[in-house]
Amino acid sequence: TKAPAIPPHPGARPLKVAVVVPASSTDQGWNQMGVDGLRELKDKWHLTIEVAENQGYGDIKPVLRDLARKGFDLIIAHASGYQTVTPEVAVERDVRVAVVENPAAVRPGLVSNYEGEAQKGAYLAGVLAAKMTRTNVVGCVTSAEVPDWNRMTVGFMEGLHSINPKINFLYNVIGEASYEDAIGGKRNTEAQIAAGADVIFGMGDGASFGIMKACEENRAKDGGKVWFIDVIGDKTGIDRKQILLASVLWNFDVVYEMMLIDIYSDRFGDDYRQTLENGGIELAVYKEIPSVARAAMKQAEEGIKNGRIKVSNIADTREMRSYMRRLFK
Amino acid sequence: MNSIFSEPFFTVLFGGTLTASTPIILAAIGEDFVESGGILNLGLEGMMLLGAFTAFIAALITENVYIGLLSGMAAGVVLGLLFGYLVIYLKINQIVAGLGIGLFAIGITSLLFRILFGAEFPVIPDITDKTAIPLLSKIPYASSIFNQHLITYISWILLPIAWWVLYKTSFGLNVRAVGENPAAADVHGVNVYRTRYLTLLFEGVLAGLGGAFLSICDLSFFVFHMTQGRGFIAIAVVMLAKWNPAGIFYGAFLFGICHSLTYGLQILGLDVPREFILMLPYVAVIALLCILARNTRFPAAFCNPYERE
Amino acid sequence: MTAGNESVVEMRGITKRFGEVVANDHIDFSLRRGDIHALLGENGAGKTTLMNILSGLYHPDRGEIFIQGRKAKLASPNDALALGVGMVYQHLTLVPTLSVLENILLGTNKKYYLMRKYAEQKLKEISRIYGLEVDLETKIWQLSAGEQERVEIIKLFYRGSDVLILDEPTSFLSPIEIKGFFKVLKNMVASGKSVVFITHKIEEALDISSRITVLSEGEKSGEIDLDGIDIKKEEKQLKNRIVNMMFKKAAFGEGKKKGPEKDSLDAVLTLEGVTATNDRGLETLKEVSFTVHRGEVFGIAGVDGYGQKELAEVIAGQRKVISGRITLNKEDITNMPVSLMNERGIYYITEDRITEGSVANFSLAENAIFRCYKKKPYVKSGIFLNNKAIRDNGNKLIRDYSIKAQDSNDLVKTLSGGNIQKLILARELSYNPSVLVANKPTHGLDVMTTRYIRDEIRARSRRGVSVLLISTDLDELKEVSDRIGVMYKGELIRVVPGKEATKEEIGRLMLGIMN
Amino acid sequence: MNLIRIGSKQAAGVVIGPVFAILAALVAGGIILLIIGFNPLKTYYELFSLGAGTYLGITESLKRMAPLLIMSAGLIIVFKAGVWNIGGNGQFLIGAVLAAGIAPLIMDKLPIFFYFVVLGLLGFIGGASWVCIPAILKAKYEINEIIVTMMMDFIAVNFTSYLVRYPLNAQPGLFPQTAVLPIEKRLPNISLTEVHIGLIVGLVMVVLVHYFIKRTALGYEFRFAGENKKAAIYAGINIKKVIVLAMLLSGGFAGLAGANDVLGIKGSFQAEWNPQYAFSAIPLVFLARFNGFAVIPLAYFFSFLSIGGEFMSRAANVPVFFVQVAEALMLIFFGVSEYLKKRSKLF
Ligand SMILES: Nc1ncnc2c1ncn2[C@@H]1O[C@H](COP(=O)(O)OP(=O)(O)OP(=O)(O)O)[C@@H](O)[C@H]1O
Ligand SMILES: Nc1ncnc2c1ncn2[C@@H]1O[C@H](COP(=O)(O)OP(=O)(O)OP(=O)(O)O)[C@@H](O)[C@H]1O
Ligand SMILES: [Mg+2]
Ligand SMILES: [Mg+2]
Repeated sequence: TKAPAIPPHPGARPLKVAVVVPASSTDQGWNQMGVDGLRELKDKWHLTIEVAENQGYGDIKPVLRDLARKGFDLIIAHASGYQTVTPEVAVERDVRVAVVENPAAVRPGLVSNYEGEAQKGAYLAGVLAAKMTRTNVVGCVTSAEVPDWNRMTVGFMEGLHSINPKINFLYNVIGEASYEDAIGGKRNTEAQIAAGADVIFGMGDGASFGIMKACEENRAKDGGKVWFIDVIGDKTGIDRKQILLASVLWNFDVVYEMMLIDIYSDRFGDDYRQTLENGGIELAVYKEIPSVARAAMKQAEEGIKNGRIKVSNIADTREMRSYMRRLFK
Repeated sequence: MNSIFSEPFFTVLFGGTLTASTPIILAAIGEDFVESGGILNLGLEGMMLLGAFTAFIAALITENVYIGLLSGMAAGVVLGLLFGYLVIYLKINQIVAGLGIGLFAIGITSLLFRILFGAEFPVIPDITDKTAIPLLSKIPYASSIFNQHLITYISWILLPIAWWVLYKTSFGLNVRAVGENPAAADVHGVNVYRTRYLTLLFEGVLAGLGGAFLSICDLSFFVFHMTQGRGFIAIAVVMLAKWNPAGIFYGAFLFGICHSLTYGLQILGLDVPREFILMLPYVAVIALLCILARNTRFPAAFCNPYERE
Repeated sequence: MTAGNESVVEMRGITKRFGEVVANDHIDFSLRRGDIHALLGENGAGKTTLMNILSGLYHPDRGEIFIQGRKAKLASPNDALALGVGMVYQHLTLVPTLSVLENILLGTNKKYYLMRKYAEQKLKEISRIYGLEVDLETKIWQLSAGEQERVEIIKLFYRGSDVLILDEPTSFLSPIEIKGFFKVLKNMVASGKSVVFITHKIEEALDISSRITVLSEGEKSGEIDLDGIDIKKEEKQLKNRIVNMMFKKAAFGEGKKKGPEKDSLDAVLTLEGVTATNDRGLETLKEVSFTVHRGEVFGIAGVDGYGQKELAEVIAGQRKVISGRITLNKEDITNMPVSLMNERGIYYITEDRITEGSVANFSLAENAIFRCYKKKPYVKSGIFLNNKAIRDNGNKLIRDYSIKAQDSNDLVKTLSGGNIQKLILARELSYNPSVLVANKPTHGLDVMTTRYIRDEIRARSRRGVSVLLISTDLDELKEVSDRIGVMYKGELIRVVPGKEATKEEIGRLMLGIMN
Repeated sequence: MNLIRIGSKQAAGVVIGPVFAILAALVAGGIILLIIGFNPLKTYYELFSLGAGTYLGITESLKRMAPLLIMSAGLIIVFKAGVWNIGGNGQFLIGAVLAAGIAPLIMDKLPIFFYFVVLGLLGFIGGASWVCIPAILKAKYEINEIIVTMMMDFIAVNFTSYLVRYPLNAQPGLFPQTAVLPIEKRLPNISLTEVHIGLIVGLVMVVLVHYFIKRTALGYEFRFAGENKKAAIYAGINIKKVIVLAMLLSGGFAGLAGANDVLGIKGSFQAEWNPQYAFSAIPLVFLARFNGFAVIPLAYFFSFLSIGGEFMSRAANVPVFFVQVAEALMLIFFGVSEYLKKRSKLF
């Protein structure tokens, strides 16, 4: 399902592309996937790549300006927190940028937006979780309430609800911007497990390792495994207790490549989507699951693709919260 | 939802509280001595972090928890003595040195971790287990109290010992005197510098152990800046305890229980913006200070380097 | 006297500089076994510095020290203590938050755990032998300066040092206490110990010591061996000799002109049933009533810690009155804040020159504008400090009161104890108070300055200033006061006319003996 | 004129030492670089050429100075008064959120100059308000201000997070933040430069505070209370007033720094934004020994390190974490140079 080959563009020089990420590029999560997505395209497109990592949520304008000064053809500002500042620099320095989840900022030739329909992947994860739970309690632990995470929370809830509206849904936020708080992740997850959860949907960069650890260490109420459903990256390499059930993978190379193609064809400045269809979003299932579960997921996936199932796209925290209250009373 | 109000849930909340407060108790005991001796070590966080990192590396290589713990302590001691050298011998401003040491630890652990492992994410094979105390760990609701890591029990035992040392021994008397009036201690034959170095050495051991507990007992891996401010919390706990080790347990436990509440309340579905829930531990500390810690006096020589002439 | 010839301490050619100040200039000093050796000298002569060197606190720039005949390298007080040399410092070195017992155990406890029982036993013994009483569980900060002095001395006995250095130990003690204290010292030397005794009171030196060394301007200006001298007979001569040695270079600023005799007996300051608590929360001031008239010096005698400090503080606005009334010229000033008291002309000289009376890290000039920094000429347009005026004021005080300092930019922490005291006196007197509350104003001052201050107080009173003078020095009280009130355990038990009362009578009253 | 000469003379004395500190830290950092397999010379070349040798590097460093200077001004006051306000980060956030929250409401109603003044005042008030509780607790009950200000920091993070997620959230669906101010409603640049006028505000503040502390009667009161509380009471100074006033001023300055960053840099207040300038400003003020003039070059150097260090890490391909190590080494060696200065009178 990968994107088409490089369009013929004689004389075009290889592009210089930079990606700016808020945390460490080795977090096996949002930051790493954002960087890896670009690296995957490096050889194919003969790219010159620069990674600006650990930028936090402070003032990233100096970095953007430095990249512009160095003549980068495209700067990917890979954090929703960068979505309003980056276009300002694009205008100021006349440099192409890509932002996350701010379609309003799109400007032909200058600013692109990309976002994943992660809620759809999360919906499938919700279906899977509802089918796998034995206790009828499913937990969700998140390291912050930001648009991406909120969307996935909503998708996950709807997936759960579609299978079993009576399911007990637990929702915990670790702390303010606690993306890296592994211990906080562990504590929250342990509490959910103690409250009966046997499937945990965890969102949170470095904190995910703590969530995963809690699933490894604890038994569910019935004495069986606690399943962990991850997001964005693939942690099968460290899954020694075999509890990693699935992950809502985000493949950023898909949208990055669309942008590159558009740069070559002078159509940059669009709204790019990672979808189930183009492989930008997928639910990778790592374990053998019962055929009923598999069937339910397949049915849901088809339903989403053919539009029979509508997955809500809610990014705002307040809205997400009130929706949660309505869905699971 | 009723099923949530079950014994295991509260037990885990409680047990988690105790586990979470362990590194804080350890670091706070160390800081208690250091501050009683007149030094403020804002580098405590860094000591814990370096302890966590070193313990992790050692345990990863040897797959032995004790070697890991000892290495963590050793790292804490090295940083403690370095800090001591800076503030006791060179008499560098303690705030500057403390923040410097803390920043150094954050930077160097992240740097080395990146250099050593790149994008790998190493995990230590299981080398620690909880130790259930026979009989006690069978009591309902208390089961999780007595099913903890060995280090947690040790931290509890250390509290009365620390109290005894601080108030009932020559060393403790020297520490308190040095923190209050180093000139007086000096003329009465107490070696001010040695006493202060010893407190930092002691703190290094405990903070390193606390950090090691985080990386190789509570978790089994290292993440960047994984201490997440626990060193500063420990400093707050010491002041809340008014420098009395006996108070440390309550302070650390208070923090722990409020943190547990932050997730417990979320699970119980308390319907307020979670920001207000997350404020709870800090509001509780201020409230408690208002009740318990009026007219707190600092050790008089707090933050002052000692110079004889 | 049992003075042997064997010297336990020999200091040779001791030189010590602080920046440009030569505090000790090639000083030789020796102490014989069983001797009480008095060290005299004007303020800033270098006495404290010399003894701090002997106690290992300071390192000499040049010179050698021999203890028990062996050359000693004293890197710290610990080294000196180990060689049997212990010191009670001029500015007491106790830990305020610790109890008396803990302070005594500090540095003397040889075992790992604190041997409280053992220490209590031993201290009981010491109290019995030497007649020094103090409650072991009390915290130091709750004690008066005199009581703290006692703790230091007890501690020295407890430690059992062979050589005791006492830097102005008597400045806070009352005559009775001094008597007892001297008895103790004599007992000690009889048992083979040796004592260096720093004092400003020549009588005390003559009374107790067997040798006297006098310092002046950092140099040794003379030594007198009192063995075999009939002190009674030669007292006057000796005194003159010593004074000449002390002030061979120094000259004191000219005393103020005496004003006219006092005119009236208007009541200025009146206390009615004033009651207040001390820092411990105990009622140490009970129902005190008296009146001070215009131009009157009202002396307060009493054993230190019997409420004199609290009395001074309530009048000065430093401490709250629980009940009772204080009036100034018929105006009720009870519990008025300090600044308003100052506005009304009440000024207060504290006994605590180090932690209350001065700021160690401020310059002398900055210390001299404590209560007037908001007034002209020290402040311009109500906001900006006028540094020139501030410096000039500092320099003027240095000149007028012969304060030993380079100039008014010197930090107060570099001054000697007596010179800090001079600064505080100079400052408070410079405000031209109409009511002056002075708590032990001359403690730690050399004879010449003491003389000057007493004359100054008399002179001011003649010009109509009312003075409340608290002192443990009965001579001072008798000389300066018009009336003397005696405090006993917080009560003003008797008021006697200053000139007629005998020292014996006052001494008895101070012990609570009423007839 | 005379005043400035004295101030700058002291400043020079304080600043020469750091030359040693910088060299020593570079050597120590160089050794670390060698050990982990990087070329120190190349690294440092990039650091200085990019951070101090490019227009961009200099401009960005100057901009970064502004919040450090403003915050330092407050810290000089409060530390001199002997009070430990270490909650500058929280006060910064509150000042920032207040300015960012109100700015959109008034930006079209006020002339631009008054608009900036009002927002600056709001920032100041915001920061000062956040320090009220610790100040009152300290003055009234002697409750330790270190812990209370530290706790208020954590509370501020959560409280501002709540504000921008709920009442102040301008565009639900976007990353939680207040309305983004249009460029023309942000601080203008100093003419001929790309540095906004916040820098000038910072410079003025820190110099004013310097003279306030040194040369005014109130400054004398603050220093007095800070040096010896007991003596200050003896001299009739109202200690409670000093404590409260000093804390309010320092909180206010931190809040002003917040408003400055909103108006000069960010254009809005975003969730999760917490630049923690106080952790740079606190050591900086100590290193400058509370001398306002000495704060200026030190603040520039700190800003240069954070901007140039980031540029360098990408150019020399050194992990960005090295910048933290370098900053820490600088702090430590600045301290060491203080020691040497005392010892040898070398500088
Ligand atoms: N730490 C110091 N720094 C600078 N100068 C000092 C220091 N200590 C003492 N001096 C100076 O040394 C001289 C001698 O001081 P010292 O304290 O020995 O005098 P003293 O004889 O004990 O006087 P007093 O009777 O007033 O106590 C004084 O001029 C004093 O200012
Ligand atoms: N060294 C100390 N150790 C322990 N507590 C102390 C110490 N010094 C003072 N305190 C406590 O602090 C309180 C205030 O002390 P401070 O000496 O400033 O006031 P005060 O003496 O009661 O009043 P005033 O200002 O009128 O002298 C004391 O009442 C006491 O409870
Ligand atoms: Mg002296
Ligand atoms: Mg008092």
